[in-house]
Amino acid sequence: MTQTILETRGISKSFGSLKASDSVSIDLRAGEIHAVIGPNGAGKSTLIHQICGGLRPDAGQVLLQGQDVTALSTAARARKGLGRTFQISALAMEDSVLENVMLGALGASGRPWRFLAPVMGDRALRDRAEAALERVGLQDNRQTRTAALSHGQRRQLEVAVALTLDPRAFVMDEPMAGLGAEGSKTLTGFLDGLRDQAPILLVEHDMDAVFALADRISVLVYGRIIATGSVDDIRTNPEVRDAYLGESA
Amino acid sequence: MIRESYLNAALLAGLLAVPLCALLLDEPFIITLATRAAILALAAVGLNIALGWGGLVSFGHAAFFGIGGYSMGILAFHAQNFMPLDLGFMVFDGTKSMPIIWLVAVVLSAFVALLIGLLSLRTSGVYFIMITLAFAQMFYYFAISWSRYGGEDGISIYIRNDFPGLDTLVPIQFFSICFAALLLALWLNARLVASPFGLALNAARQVPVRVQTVGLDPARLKLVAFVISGAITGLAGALFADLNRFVSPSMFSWHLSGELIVLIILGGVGRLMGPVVGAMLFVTLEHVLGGFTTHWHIALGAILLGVVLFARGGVIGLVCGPKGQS
Amino acid sequence: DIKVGMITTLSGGGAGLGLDVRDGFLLALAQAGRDDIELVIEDDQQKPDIAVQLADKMIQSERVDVMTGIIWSNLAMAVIPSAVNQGVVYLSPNAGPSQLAGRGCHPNYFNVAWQNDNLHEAAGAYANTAGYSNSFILAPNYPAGQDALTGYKRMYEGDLAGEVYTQLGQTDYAAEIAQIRASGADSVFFFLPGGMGISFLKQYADSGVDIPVVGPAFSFDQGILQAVGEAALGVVNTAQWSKDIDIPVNTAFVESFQAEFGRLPSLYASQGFDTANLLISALEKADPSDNEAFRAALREADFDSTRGDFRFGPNQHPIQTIYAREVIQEGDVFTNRIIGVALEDHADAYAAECQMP
Amino acid sequence: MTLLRVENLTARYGASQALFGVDFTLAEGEVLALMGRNGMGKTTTVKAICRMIPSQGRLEFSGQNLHVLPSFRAARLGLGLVPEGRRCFASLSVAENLIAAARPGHWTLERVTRFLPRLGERLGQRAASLSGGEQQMLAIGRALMTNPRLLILDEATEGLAPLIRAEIWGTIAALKRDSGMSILVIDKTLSELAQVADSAAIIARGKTVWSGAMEDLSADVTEQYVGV
Amino acid sequence: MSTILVIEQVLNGLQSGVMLFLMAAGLTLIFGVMGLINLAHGSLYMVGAFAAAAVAGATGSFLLALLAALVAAAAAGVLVETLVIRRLYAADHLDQVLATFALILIFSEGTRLIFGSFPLYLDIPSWLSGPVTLPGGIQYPLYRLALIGAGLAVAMALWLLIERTRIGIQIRAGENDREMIAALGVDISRLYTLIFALGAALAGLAGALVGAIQSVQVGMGEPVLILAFVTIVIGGIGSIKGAFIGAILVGLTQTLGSVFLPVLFRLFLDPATAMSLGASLANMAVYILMSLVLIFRPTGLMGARA
Ligand SMILES: Nc1ncnc2c1ncn2[C@@H]1O[C@H](COP(=O)(O)OP(=O)(O)OP(=O)(O)O)[C@@H](O)[C@H]1O
Ligand SMILES: Nc1ncnc2c1ncn2[C@@H]1O[C@H](COP(=O)(O)OP(=O)(O)OP(=O)(O)O)[C@@H](O)[C@H]1O
Ligand SMILES: [Mg+2]
Ligand SMILES: [Mg+2]
Repeated sequence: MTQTILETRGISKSFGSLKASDSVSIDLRAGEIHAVIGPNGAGKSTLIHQICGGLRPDAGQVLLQGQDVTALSTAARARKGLGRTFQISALAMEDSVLENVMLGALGASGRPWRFLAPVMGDRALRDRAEAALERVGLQDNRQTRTAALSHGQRRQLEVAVALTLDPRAFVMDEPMAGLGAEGSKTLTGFLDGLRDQAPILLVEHDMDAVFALADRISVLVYGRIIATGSVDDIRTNPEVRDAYLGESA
Repeated sequence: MIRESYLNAALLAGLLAVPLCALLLDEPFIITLATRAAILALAAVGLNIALGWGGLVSFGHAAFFGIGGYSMGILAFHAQNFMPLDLGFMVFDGTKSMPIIWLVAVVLSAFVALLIGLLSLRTSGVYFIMITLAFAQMFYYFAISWSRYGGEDGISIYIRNDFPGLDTLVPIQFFSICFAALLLALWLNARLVASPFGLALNAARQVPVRVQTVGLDPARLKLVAFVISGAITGLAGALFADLNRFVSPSMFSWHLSGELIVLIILGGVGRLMGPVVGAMLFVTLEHVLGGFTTHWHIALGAILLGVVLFARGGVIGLVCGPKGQS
Repeated sequence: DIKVGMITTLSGGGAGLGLDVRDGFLLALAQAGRDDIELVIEDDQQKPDIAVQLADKMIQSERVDVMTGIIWSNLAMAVIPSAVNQGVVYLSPNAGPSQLAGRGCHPNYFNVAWQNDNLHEAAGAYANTAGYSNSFILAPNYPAGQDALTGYKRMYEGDLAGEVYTQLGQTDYAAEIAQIRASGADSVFFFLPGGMGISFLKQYADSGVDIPVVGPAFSFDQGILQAVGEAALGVVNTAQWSKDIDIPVNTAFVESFQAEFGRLPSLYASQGFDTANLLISALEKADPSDNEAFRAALREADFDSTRGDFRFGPNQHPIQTIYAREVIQEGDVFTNRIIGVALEDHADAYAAECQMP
Repeated sequence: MTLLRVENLTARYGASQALFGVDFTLAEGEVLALMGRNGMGKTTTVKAICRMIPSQGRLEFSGQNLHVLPSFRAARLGLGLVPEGRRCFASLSVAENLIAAARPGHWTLERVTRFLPRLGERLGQRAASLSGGEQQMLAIGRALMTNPRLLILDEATEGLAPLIRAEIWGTIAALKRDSGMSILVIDKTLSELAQVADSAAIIARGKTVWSGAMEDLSADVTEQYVGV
Repeated sequence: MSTILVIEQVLNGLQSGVMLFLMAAGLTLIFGVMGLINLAHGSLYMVGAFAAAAVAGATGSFLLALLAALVAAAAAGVLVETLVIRRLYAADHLDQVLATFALILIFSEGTRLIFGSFPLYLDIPSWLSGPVTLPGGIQYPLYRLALIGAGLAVAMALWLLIERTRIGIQIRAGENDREMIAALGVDISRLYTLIFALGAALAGLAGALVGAIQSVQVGMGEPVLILAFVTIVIGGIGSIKGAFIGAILVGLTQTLGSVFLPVLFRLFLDPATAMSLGASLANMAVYILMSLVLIFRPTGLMGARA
């Protein structure tokens, strides 16, 4: 049996009277891509926030490699190997591409409290950052200002930053958002290769990508998981068609 | 457009050349003005670390400036009046030695910056501006009613404090001390910006969430920047007190905090030499305009307005182009 | 030539006082026809650090012989000790902090106005004569304010119905006035210089509390009386000068000042005028380069003061008569009239502590 | 009759040029699809039309030169924008969002809420707490409240669940069918565009590279310029 | 300490709070809507007071003086907005700080150039002067009662304007997204000028109303400016309701602090120490209040956004 890397156990979160997460249990196993789909407002981003530490669940636990991380801060979870990309790019726009990945490498090294030595002179950090850039194919843009990158390139950079952390698991919220058909195709191919590095928990509305990538799919509606299964299970599940897919799939 | 590094070198050379010329022409007051500019620049360099790189618009840096000033005032007051200072756990004679005073000023202001920072960093934006102001105002009002050390009248120190091997009463020698302190702070600032800490701080200003997701704590990064910043401004306060041989609550006033911010914006926010240009320009304007008319504030206001409207990014932005382009 | 440096407040909210001192001083120089006196005037913006730097400039670059002009005690404390220690003679046209009258007195320092406590002491003395026995006293919470209350209490013999420190720069006194109303006092003494006094008096007049008020002249001076208006009418205040002191030099001063500047002279103007005349009188006897002789000449105070008799005590602070004045209206103009002597030939309380080196 | 005429439109963001010559025309009652890969200048074109960024070239709306008008005047001529990223007024309620934009005409608060019932149920809710799909509806409703002659939809289905996408496409089709509204629509998915659009213009690197009737659009062209 | 005195002091606190609100309302509007940190707001307060004093001096009419204050401050506001501020909306916050700082210098010194260095005379009109007796035998100045009334009325009207009218909604929409509201056909620049003028007029009105019981002098706006900033930060920036609550809190804290802190300390300290300690703590009270509020509610009492 494959190892479970990331797991939530019955996490719940309410905003006032609204139950955004209603006892959600979900797991991510080594080597897989596990997609979470669901209607708008179903609580997908809320779930991601709780997994990554931006929101504290009202009840339930988040486990990373078997260890309870529910009480840890975002930064602490990142140090334990949770790599994350954002629904809207969160990058230092004024800085160069290289500086953004260097930040990841610096975070991974856990040694930011050095005040006098030039960071660019740190070979170990530099190698790690360059390797991540190469992995996503941005090595030729290392000196480009991040603000000047195209949308798709920013997505790649986000992944590169996550890669520098050498994560145990990736958590991605709508990485395809805003990408054109072609961009989606490229990114799909890229994510496909990434699963060997670490499993991916993927929230996405782009069904072409989801169906192409996912090993398993969970469907979240009104804060509850209504189904989990293979692509074919989900595609044909009438409840899912009613709540989410409609006629499109 | 001029390369920023050339401009920086020219500026420092200028700040050094002015008092040297003044020395030759026997115009000691020009040296005093240059010293004032250097000290204000030092204070603003300190603020710029928080404001320019950490994005922390502190409207309360007068607190640290004042703490530096009062460190000098109190230590020298006790030494000058031969009244030992009873700290409760120890009795201290006071001192007239600059290095000791500086140490006390830096340590005290760093400590206070730590406390203020811990509380203030819970807020952001304008709220941060105002909470830092609040803390500085508390110091201000405390100093005003602290009758033991002169209250609003402040403390006069009749003779400037000593520095081993120098005669600090000679204007050019005191200038050298201040100039050296400024150079040191600029060097530290430059190294800091290029260091791992600087990289992380820079990102923490722009996208705190990103910094968190790589496993770092943006609040702690900013806190450290705030402490370093406060310590440098505190040192400037001690020097300023020595320049005037006098401290008073006005060193804690919000005008001073505002003036430091103005210096930075005038020169260029987040530019290494921004505070230096700002201070040189401001002191010069104050001196030159004041000579023409008692209504010189109008002219100063008009000039500042001109800078904002026509020189985005301050004087350095005007000369060198926007940040990150050179 | 003699070089005189004047550092005074010419911009910002407190500029009116500095302007009056400057104008009084200039008038005296002009009347004396001395064109060998070069006057360097600088604006301290009411900021101590600026004042210190200007003093440095005057001493280091301009190499002035004599300095004068400072209005505010805190600025005086910042500038004077270091200036007189550098050998410059300083003539104070306004501020007289107690430190400089007592232990910190200096042969180079002369005060031509008053020691800070003087007018408050006079107010205390007047309260006794007026038969007040239960005063409510208030002043801002800063050294000059504390000195004021101390000064009043030094002479005043009655009880205190209340004693309050207000905030420096406070503009609303409703809370204090309510306390006064509730205190059962028979008189109110206040020291609230500048805008603070204007606000207090207007609000006091409107409150319907009609307990008599005394105070030092600062809140009733010509410069601000027009702004206080009717609210000040009848209030008794103490000063060493008044425009109706009936001696020729004063009458001439008031007339010529009004002719020259188009406004009535204030207390500060008279002090600036007297300071200049003291300086001129000493210059006629000695040259500042001969420090000893020059100081001796100053100590003689051999000039016609607008306030009548004037001489220096051992700490080189005035021994003078302080009057009780009453605010009156002359046509459209609010001004003061002397109603009696509060303290005759009064010297300050710190002279004994002064040991001239 | 031509409603919108865009000829040789150029625009820049600071130092970098984004549009190098965009041309197309849109007739009254027509639905035009603006297509192109990421970053090719579709949104920039829309912003230029709405006078949100400075531009040069010919820009006419029902015979009026838009270039001489500030943004709000251009809008009053009858441009209703559903912007990229929705941009609802986050701190306002749904009703306030709609009222803020209202101009007299066919579309009133009642009509809009009847047309988009999901909004009608949430009139008092703050826009910030709406789900993505609801925000998108709100942005459309808000544009309708201005009673536009031309509705501009920039990526109106981005980030939406398939079911809601279908709803929005249905809405667009209904607008075209029922009120004969002119619509300029930008979207990623060719198949859905093809169902509603009468004509198309394709932008690549800030230039129009193809324009014509929707049915004339060949697979080669889309392959080359849109990537499908 | 009698109940009457306490009630009277509460009234005093209320009155200064209400006046503070007039300042704070404009500031919070301008900040909330335009994102502009307007340091020159205190100068508009001063302009109002000087205009009122000048007109009262010339005509003897207090109502004309108030009108003049409103008009002069609003005009100054329009001038400043169109000549300077308008060019700075796109700029950094810090540039706005520098620009409005420069405006303070120009306004203060300009006023001194025109009106001289001495304070001006502005008094309470006779029909509002003197005390009235309230139920319970409290003697309280009529003018201050009028101030409380006027302030509350303005607060109410302003709240209605912002929360209930279409213009108010558009103003708040502009606060969220200026470019977007313009693209929907709203003339946002005119709206901004209007808001700026409104904020300025309120400041001017406050200056004139308060000027009648205080000193009308150059620089009178600066202490009020700082207090007004404290107020809007306590209340939460951009919120009229917050500004009102903040203003009342600050007014009460200041007044009651200065009266009761010394009394409180006298319970366990000697009178002299109690008095000076109480007075110094009273000075700091509003700042302590503000930092406590911010430490526990980092975006103020009513604030939603940072
Ligand atoms: N801070 C909050 N306060 C109140 N309600 C909230 C908050 N955050 C989210 N919600 C509500 O919780 C629900 C779930 O939101 P969430 O963002 O998780 O949805 P989602 O599944 O990610 O939707 P989408 O696909 O549109 O991104 C929504 O109805 C949203 O309005
Ligand atoms: N604010 C901006 N500053 C500088 N460059 C910009 C800005 N906005 C867009 N650009 C650039 O202008 C070009 C056109 O962008 P635009 O947003 O119009 O593309 P688009 O066709 O709408 O793309 P997408 O499909 O991703 O929405 C891109 O290269 C983009 O990087
Ligand atoms: Mg989401
Ligand atoms: Mg786009």
